[in-house]
Amino acid sequence: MARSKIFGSFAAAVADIPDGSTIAFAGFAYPGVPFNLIRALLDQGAKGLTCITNGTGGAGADRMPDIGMLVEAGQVAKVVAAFTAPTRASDRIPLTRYVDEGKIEAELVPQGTLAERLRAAGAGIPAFYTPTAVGTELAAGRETRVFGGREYLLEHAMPVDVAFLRAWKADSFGNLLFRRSQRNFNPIMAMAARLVIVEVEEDFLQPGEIDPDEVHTPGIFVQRMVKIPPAPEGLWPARRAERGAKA
Amino acid sequence: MARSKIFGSFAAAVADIPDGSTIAFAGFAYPGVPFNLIRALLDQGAKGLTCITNGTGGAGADRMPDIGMLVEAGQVAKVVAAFTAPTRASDRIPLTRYVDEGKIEAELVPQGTLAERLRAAGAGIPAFYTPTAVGTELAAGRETRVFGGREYLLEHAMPVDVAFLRAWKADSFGNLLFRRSQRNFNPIMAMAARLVIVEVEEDFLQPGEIDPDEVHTPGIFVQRMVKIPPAPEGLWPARRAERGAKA
Amino acid sequence: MSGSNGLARQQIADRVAQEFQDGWIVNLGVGMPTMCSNTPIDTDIIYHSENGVIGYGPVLPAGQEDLHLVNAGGQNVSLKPGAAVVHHADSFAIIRSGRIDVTVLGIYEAACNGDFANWKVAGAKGGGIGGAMDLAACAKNVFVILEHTTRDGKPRLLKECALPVTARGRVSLVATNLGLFKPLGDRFLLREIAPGVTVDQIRAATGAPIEVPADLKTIQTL
Amino acid sequence: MSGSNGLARQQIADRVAQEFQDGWIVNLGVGMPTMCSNTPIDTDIIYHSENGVIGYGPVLPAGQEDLHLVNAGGQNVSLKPGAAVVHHADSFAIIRSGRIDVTVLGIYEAACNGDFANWKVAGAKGGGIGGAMDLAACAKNVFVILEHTTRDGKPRLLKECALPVTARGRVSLVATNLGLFKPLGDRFLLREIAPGVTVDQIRAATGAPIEVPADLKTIQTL
Repeated sequence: MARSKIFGSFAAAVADIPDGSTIAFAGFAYPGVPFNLIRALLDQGAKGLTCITNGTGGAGADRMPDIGMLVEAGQVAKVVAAFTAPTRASDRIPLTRYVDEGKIEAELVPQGTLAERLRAAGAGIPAFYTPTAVGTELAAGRETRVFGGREYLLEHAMPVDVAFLRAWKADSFGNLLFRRSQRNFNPIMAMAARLVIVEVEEDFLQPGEIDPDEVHTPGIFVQRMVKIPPAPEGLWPARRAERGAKA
Repeated sequence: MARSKIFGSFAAAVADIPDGSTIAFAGFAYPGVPFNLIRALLDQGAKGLTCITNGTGGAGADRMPDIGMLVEAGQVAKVVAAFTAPTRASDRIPLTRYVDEGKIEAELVPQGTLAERLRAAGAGIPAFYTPTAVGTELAAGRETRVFGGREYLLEHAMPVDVAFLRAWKADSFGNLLFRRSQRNFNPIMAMAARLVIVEVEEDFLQPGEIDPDEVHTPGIFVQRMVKIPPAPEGLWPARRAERGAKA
Repeated sequence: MSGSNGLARQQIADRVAQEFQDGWIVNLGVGMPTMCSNTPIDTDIIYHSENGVIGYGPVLPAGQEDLHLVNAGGQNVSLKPGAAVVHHADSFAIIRSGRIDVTVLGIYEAACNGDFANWKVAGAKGGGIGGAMDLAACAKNVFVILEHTTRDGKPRLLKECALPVTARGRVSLVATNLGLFKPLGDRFLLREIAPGVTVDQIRAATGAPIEVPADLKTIQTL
Repeated sequence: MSGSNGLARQQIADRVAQEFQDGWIVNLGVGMPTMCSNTPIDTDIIYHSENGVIGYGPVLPAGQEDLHLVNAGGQNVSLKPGAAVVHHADSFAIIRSGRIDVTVLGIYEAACNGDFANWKVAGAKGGGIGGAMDLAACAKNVFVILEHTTRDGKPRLLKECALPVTARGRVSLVATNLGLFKPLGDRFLLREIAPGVTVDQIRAATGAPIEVPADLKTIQTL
């Protein structure tokens, strides 16, 4: 009776995302990055976006669709990330220039705090205390509190409008499996979002084909899914050698 | 090179638990309750215990070892639970008399707050805010704070010295699998504790036999495990009909 | 008091279950609320229980129980295809983040200001909260079920709760053996009345004003 | 400055890896720290990476990479038997709750008061923190690795950090190409010196006092 969660195209799955949305992008390095959904969002053109992500990417010759491209396309108003500048002064990422010119706001958040703020949003916890960043520039002027003789920083939940995920397997109800380090931010971003859109690597399974004990993200968190077509139509990360061959 | 985590008996696994320990007992109804470890603790006799548990049990003719028995044995100083009295006035649980007589302190905690306080302890979060219990007797005189126009209650992490778990399968490194609703408090109590002792239903597996993606509690959280022998030596919950037959 | 005793327990649960909408995630408390899952309704409901089970189905017959699987009431339920299990912290993350469309709770008292009480009896030192406070504070809809009066005939629907409350102002539907009520602040709206029961009977058995709509409907029993 | 340039990068990592104790859970930062896992040591180490991998093993050769699996440095590693994967919030729960025995971080500056800096270069508006602040604040031991001086010869071991710090007072071991140091508040203790390097050379290259023990040992390279 319920409407199908399976969409026929990435374009259809992201069509109604409005300007000004806050979108969380899963992934850590290549695994778990929703490359196909990012490309669809580039085509869709929503503007004034707030992008929550570990990093914005943009380095490397064999670049896949990334937040840096959304930045370069003028779609981004703000980035919240654990990396808002490269770690080596000699590296460049697209975001830097926009931040330096004041065109984009960048909020730098320690990776664990980023994860916990997303988790808090998905857990109905409005705020919590963490030891991370105490005594640093990031804590300057902010509220801290001592528990058991140690100083902690107050952090707020980070709810998001939309989460873009990439999963290994899914059943048609939306139960998701992630493989190896593909899991990373995916489950917690799913919990933090009102609308969860997933690109799925394997063919959809029937409900009941995934053991309930093995589900990583329950289907109640998932609204839309798209099967990733084979390359070159679908985007798949390649081995280093293959990437070299393409470049 | 590391010392084996597999112990030969429940008695050996609980032998050195000192008086005054704070112990978390997993389980919700029958599934996931460490019956064998509770019985071993009754035999071991540690006193002045603080017991963290969803409920203390003690009802029913076919009673299995429960926190109520530790209470009756005079081993308990304090209980922290989501049920410190029966929900029907006509029911009786062993704890009630001891609390009424002032012999045992009882801290009543909403079940979700109990779970989140344990999770916070295991996540290095000293305190957090929750909407639960605001405006009730449990919040009387306590610190609240408004976020986004809604009032929330400050709650503190609940670290524990020892956690007693019951798992379905385990490998010798301590990676645990729970089956169905056996999972309940087990994983978060494992994360909240310094010493985690597990009774395991199936024969131990070799490291590598559990898919890393399917692990519910990683072995780094587990210090001691004991295989549950077949009944009657080991304690196993029975079907209702079998329980009736026994009684 | 004259008139019918109104609905049987399963009939109250049946009426509540008919409020569930297609696709809802439903959490049923122990006791009468559990009976809602017996009601034959043609909506697609996902049952969630506090211990982390999402998508459970009917109770299994004796001898066929899965001893690793219970719902919040400790009943050995089955799983529907597409079910998933999470741990207790994730289960209450689902609750606190507002993803439960409705919780149905068995209670002691309901007030027309939307308060209710279900965790502590008069004079007790302790109480039994379970997950009720989390559910009551955070579910999108809070429905409560109770016998309209105590065994000795005293009203349980009140202007203000006498017992310690579970949550304030959260109840949107009160179902009793006598009728279906909506708290409106200073009074209850009588949405539907049980067959054979009179409005006077309800007024006499209630500790708060009752508003009766001109087109008062009678509860259709299944 | 005269004397040897001291240790090669892998040699610095080798010396740090010899500090790991049996059964330790070790988190290696990007860059030189990653090289610690190349060191042949006969202790049982569990490698944890921020993205939720517990128990990873050597980097897989080109062509054999598992594209679903990387460590914190984005390298396609393997898994050891007994490995487990968790999501990002659980991974940092492990970090914040103090279960990482040691984190080894590549840094810009270390101070003898135990502060260090590794996330923001001078003049930059943003920075790259990754998981370093969580690890630095919460790991049981914080070891840092860096070249003893900048490319133009300025000291990186200082009395106080000039760059914004990552955490305060948490460093217990500083490893450079010139030696192994322990911050002692107002000075560094020179625990071991690199072969061919002189104490005078270290003093000239360091922006903080150096305490030299009477029985100064030379680092044994593998």
